[in-house]
Amino acid sequence: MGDTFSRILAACLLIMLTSLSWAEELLPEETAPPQTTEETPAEEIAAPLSIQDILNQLTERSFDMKEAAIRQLAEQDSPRVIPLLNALMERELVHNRENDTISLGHKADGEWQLLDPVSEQPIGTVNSRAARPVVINNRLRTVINNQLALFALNSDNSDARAEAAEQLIGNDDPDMLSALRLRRESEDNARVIEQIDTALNIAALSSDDLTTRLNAIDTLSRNLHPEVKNSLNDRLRNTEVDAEKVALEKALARIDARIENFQTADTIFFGLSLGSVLLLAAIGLAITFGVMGVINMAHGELIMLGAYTTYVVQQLLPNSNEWSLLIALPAAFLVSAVVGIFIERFVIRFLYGRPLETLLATFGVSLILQQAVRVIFSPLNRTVITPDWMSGALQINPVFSLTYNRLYIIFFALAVFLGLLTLLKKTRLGLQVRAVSQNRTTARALGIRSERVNALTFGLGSGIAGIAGVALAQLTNVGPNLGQSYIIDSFMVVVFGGVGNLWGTLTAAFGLGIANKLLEPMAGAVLAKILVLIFIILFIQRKPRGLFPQRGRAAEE
Amino acid sequence: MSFSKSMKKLAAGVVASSAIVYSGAVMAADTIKVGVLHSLSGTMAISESTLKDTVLMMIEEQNKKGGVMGKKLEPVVVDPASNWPLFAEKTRELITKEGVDVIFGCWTSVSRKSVLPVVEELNGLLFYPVQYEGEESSKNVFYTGAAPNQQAIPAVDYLLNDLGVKRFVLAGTDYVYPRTTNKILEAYLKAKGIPEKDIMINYTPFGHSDWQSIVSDVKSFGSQGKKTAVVSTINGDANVPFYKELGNQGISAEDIPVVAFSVGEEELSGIDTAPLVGHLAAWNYFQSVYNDANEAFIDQWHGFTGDKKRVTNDPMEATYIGFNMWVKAVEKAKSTDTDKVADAMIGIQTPNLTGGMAVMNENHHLSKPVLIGEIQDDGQFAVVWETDGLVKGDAWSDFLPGSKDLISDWTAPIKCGNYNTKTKSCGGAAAE
Amino acid sequence: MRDSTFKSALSDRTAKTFMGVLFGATLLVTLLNQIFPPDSALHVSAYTVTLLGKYLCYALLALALDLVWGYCGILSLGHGAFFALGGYAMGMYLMRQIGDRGVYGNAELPDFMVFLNWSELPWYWHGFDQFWFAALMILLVPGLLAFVFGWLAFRSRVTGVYLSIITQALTYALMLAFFRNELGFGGNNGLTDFKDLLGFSLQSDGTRVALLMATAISLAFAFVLCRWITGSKLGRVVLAVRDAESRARFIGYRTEHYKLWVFTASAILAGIAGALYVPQVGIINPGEFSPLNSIELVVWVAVGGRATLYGAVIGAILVNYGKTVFTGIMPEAWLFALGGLFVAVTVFMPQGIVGLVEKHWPTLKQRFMKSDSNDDRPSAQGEPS
Amino acid sequence: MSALDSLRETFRRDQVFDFMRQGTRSVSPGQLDAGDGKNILYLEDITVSFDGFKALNDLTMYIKTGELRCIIGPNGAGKSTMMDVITGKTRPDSGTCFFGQTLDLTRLSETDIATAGIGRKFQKPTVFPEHTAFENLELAMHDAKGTWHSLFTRMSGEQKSWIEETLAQVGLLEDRDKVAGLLSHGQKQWLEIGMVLMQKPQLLLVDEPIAGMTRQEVERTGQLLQSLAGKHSVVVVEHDMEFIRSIASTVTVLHQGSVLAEGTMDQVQNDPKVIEVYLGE
Repeated sequence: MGDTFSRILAACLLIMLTSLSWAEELLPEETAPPQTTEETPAEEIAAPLSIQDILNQLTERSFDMKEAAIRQLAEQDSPRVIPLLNALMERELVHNRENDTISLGHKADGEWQLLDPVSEQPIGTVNSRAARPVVINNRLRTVINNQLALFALNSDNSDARAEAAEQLIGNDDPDMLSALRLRRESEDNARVIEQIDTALNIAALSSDDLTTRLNAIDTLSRNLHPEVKNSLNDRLRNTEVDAEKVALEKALARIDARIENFQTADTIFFGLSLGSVLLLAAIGLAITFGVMGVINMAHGELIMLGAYTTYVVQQLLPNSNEWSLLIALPAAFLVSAVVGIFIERFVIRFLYGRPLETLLATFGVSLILQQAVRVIFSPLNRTVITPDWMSGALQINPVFSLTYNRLYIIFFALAVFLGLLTLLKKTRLGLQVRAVSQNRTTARALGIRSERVNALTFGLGSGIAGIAGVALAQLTNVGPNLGQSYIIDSFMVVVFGGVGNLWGTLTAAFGLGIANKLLEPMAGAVLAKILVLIFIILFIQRKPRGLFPQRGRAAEE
Repeated sequence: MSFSKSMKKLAAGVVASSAIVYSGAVMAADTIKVGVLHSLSGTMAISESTLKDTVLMMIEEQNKKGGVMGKKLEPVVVDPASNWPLFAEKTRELITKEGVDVIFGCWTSVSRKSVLPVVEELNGLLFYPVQYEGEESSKNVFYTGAAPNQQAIPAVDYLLNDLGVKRFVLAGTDYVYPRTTNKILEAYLKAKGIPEKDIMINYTPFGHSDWQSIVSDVKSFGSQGKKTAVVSTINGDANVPFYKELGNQGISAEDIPVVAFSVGEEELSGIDTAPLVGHLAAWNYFQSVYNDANEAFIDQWHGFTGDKKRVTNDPMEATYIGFNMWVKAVEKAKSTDTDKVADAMIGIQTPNLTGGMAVMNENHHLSKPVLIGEIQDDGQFAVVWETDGLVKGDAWSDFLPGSKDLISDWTAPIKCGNYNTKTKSCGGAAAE
Repeated sequence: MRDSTFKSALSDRTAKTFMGVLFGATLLVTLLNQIFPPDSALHVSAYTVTLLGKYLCYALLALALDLVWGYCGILSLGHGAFFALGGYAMGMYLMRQIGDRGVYGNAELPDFMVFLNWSELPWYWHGFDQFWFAALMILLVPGLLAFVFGWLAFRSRVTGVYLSIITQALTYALMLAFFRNELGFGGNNGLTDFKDLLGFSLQSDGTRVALLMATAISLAFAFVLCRWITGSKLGRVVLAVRDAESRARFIGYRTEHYKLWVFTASAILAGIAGALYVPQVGIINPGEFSPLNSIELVVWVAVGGRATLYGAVIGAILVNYGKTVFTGIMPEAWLFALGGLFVAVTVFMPQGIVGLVEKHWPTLKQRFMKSDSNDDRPSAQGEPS
Repeated sequence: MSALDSLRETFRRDQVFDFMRQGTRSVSPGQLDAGDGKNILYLEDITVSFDGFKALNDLTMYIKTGELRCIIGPNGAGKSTMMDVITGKTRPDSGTCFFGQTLDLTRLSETDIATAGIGRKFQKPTVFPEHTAFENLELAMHDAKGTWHSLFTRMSGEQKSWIEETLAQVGLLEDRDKVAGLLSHGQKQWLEIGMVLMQKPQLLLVDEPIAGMTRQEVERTGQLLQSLAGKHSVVVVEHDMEFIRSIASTVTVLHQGSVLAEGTMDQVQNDPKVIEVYLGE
């Protein structure tokens, strides 16, 4: 199953474009005023009905009635059909309760702007409660999509055709199949042909002629589309012919084998993705905790602040969700960094050399930040919109796809990591940070203003936490508890990797991530996590200073 | 007072003594105190703080109408901070120290379980507004949320009959409500002839955030030829990442519909619902239900919170019903005394927000309609199916071996929360 | 007399004052609760009694932590785990005591097992119908866990932050484990709806008061025990380990043994605290394992004042009292107060309240000094002994 | 040593099984076997390297029972590292290090080595800052060191007087109840020496004993160390040539992790290599 929904959207858009042009030409002929029928459609079925009449049947509650109406509408030979079906999908066909008719409608400042479904001429407004969008359910959606796909088969755009064809795969409605065959002859685009063939072969499975069936099976055995597997399985259940049985089993075995490989690939990807999340969550801590030796229990809350910043930015720029994240990143960095510096100046400053006490103080801070968020944003979760370029998945084949948001986040995490690395290695600040973390007195003696460096370092660590928040907002709740759910894992990662060693953090994050995902299938989510924790505990026994031990204030104690 | 002294000497019997504590506490009061026991901090604040506001709104409304029996209602809000032992402690505080006459509160099962012994001991009155696993009926508790047979069973029926689903994934958070519900559903599905191998059960920890593997498992489980659906009892926080993952892995409602029992308007308000259109939820109430009572309620809510975007949800309706029923019962009993009110409660009818009447049954559970809604892109649900009449809440599930013979009936002559119809005896401690 | 024995610890002045205050308070509460009728102004409600009981349990827990953290320098972020384990052991006993009074009237199985259709009692539940067995487990389970864990950790010289983090990992793992219903401890709901303890109904004021008393006594006992330990040569070695571990090693002490000994002892105390806690609050569930609880516990000790024993007790009681009050009067904002307190204490009074008092109240200080010269290290300023 | 290691130990090809080596193990483990005339310490081709840099480069050296040996050498010559090897703080990459005939120090833990009879005074004085001088000595006192014992033990009269003697010996009698943290640097040095003495060690390792001491203090330290030689073997690491001249019998010069010269003070001072090294600095 691919991303049906987005596919449909794309298809619909194209169709609208193509169809609107006709609509304009034909408008003059179609200026019949909207008339309403009191008779129940049931009796009317026989007589030819105007589009408006057919639409009015959609006022019925029963979905069977609605389906009948939709099919009727689809049969109409009118350029309005496609736009109206789309409107139905988009919930832009509204049921006007005042005169019990259906019309196009857009909600604007608490009122419905009603348009005539045929002429698209405005026919006045009613208040928001007097009209309701026509309710459709999954069954109707499938019907509509198939109808639309049917139309789309003859679109000029090859992608649209391909998607349409795929939508129709596994559909055994005869006239759909005939439509496919028809298209097949004139089709030249390879991708479309492939989809159509799949669809036709699946249909061929239920033909009466054994050889056609065997051929179909043979060709299908190279196809990973889930529908294929389903129909092969179905066939296997029904067939009596031994030769066919054998062929089917062979084909299925072959398909399963391939699916197997892709699933392992999946698991690895999941592991990497989880790893990248851990990395993002932990990397800020690797600075504040690893380099400065501050056990920052408020780290999670700094991530949370980043997430909320994303939310606020999206609220401020309501109609630019595509690129608002790019603004959110620096914003989140600043917000968290400033808060971080604030914490450093007013709390942690007094506690250097007493790492275990920074833990207590920052724990207090985390409580305050959490409650502050509850008071300001309410304890409810906040919606963070995922931009289109981040939603959906990169379809490598029907059984193996990489979800975009995770893909981006993996790269993002690595980018942040490398950025930080270069910052510490190359820049003057980085040098000073390392100097101070090694030996503050000497550093001071060398004229480094360790006060300032500390503040900046902590700010940096916190800022990165903020950035992580932006990324995590794409994956999980944006709520007051966001931080808590990551703080412990972050500490595990940093400690496991070896305090004060960024590479350690990287390895640890991905190592734990993948380990977790490998365990999950056999042990289940919870047990996997427990096992990983136990592993960490035992590992620390073996190597009391983590994967890559490193000297530094935290390591000293 | 000599009476109470002698009583004290006589009865170490707790009920008695605390009844005195109780009456003694309220004697002075010229207002009626209403306890509000919902977490305002900690993990559950997300869901519970809304209900706190709801109760406060109802009280304000009632006071505008002149209170109850001429007395003003006085809310007493405490914060059990999502900490279960604290729930018990705060209940004790509310009843003995504050001397409240009724408590509206709790969300999670564990919080209710922790409060239960205390209200029974001190003979308090608790209204519990959340759908739950059933298998309980206390003299002192009224359950205004859905029992499994008012949510899970109808939903599964809808999947079986209307969508022709043949394979089921029962995915839930690992705690008692999903466990029990899934046990019930499993038994029910088997009874309906669904074979073991077509039922996949999966549990995840609270706040589970990484759903990749599980969703992809569901995906492959669903691509086996038969129509598949997910029945989700996943708890609040974990839903956002779950649905996000669904959307991203391209599981659309047409392919594998997900019907959820813990996802309402409020949970959706934290999600970008565009990719989720068509997924289902089963409740006794949806904000989108069209009738005057509901519209009025919604307006009132927007007015109270001063936020036009705030949504309403099922537990709010349950609170609404519970509160109105309590008011009616008190006026009927002409007293706030627990026992009198508890007796008066049974049989009380108040309008619910879906255009019908809610009835309190002898087993302290409500009769409610069951609605199934599909998620829309505006974060609301569109009702696609509903039961013809009201469904009576069943305290003890008929699909669990332990409880098939148990019923609850708080009217004479049985007066028992777990009456065994086989042995004709009131088993367990709920007897007295 | 420098080496304190149990007797000397019992008779030393601080211990006397401590127990005086402790028993004074509890006795007062008891009398007020028992003698006066509930409607009289002087009556102390069951609510207050259980509340006090809870505080004392926490105090005991804090005491246990102070022993390892204050004196041995091991900051355990997992002490909640031992507390909870003790609690579960007691909870299992109470569960079995319900017998056939559960809602399903099943004499063998606890309710949660019935409705999750467990066929029979898991092996690890056997024996918990006997109080002596449960009591044994209350000491044994936390003790053993601490022993094994500590043995691994201290042997391989895991110290400081690393130790803290893995103790946290320990309690976190346990929390996740106990959340799983398969484990057979009631999952998230934990164990609840207890009926009676040793045949006394948990809902009668008598039992409540008795439990409060029991808690007070064990707290006093633990206090004296801790003073004995810290006053003995062992206590001095432990301090030595805290201050200069390698030095201690080079004069021939197996420091890991000393750490292990103290860690285990403290874990057992924590277990006892948990066991007393459960019957009074009436529920035990995996939430008690939550790492945040353990951190908060550390904060109590810090607030009260480290390495003074009574500091820990004072801290635990004050903070929790504060919580009770503020969650009531300012439900929306109490977390600000709590958080603020933690910050203020760690930043402005590293010695905690006790330290502050001792600093600003020389007369009081004098009193403490006289009796504590043996073991009140943090405040020791070369005082005569 | 984990079970696995000990198993490997048992099956080492170059070794006979323990039970067959009874004869050689006439002294039970932990017992020192260093009769008169024998050496008390054998260091043979010890090599220690910290990521590449050789701190000790097959160092070979013997300490006779009861002798007072001074070790000098420029910074980084490996003096402290040698001490670390002897006391088990650092494990050598190669080479053997025996205490007496039987005790393989490379196998024992710091604690075992300490109990076996090697006392060490660190370069930077480390005492227990929050204990009184008296208690510091008490803790160091040669006595059973088990946990339970220390819980129930009560100090006997002679133990008390022994501690007082030692306090007098290191001149801290009047400061006996002062918290060690408040003592002066020199006093700390002495206290630490006192602690080492309380261990009743066979071999004392004294690292830079006179750093931060006044002239008089230095002299007293010198006398103290000399008085110790004889019943104990003493190894002193020091920079201060004067001091060494004043006390030393034999002097060993370390350079770049191995022995450069050995002999009396005069011998080594006239040794061209030594001169070269020191002038080279």
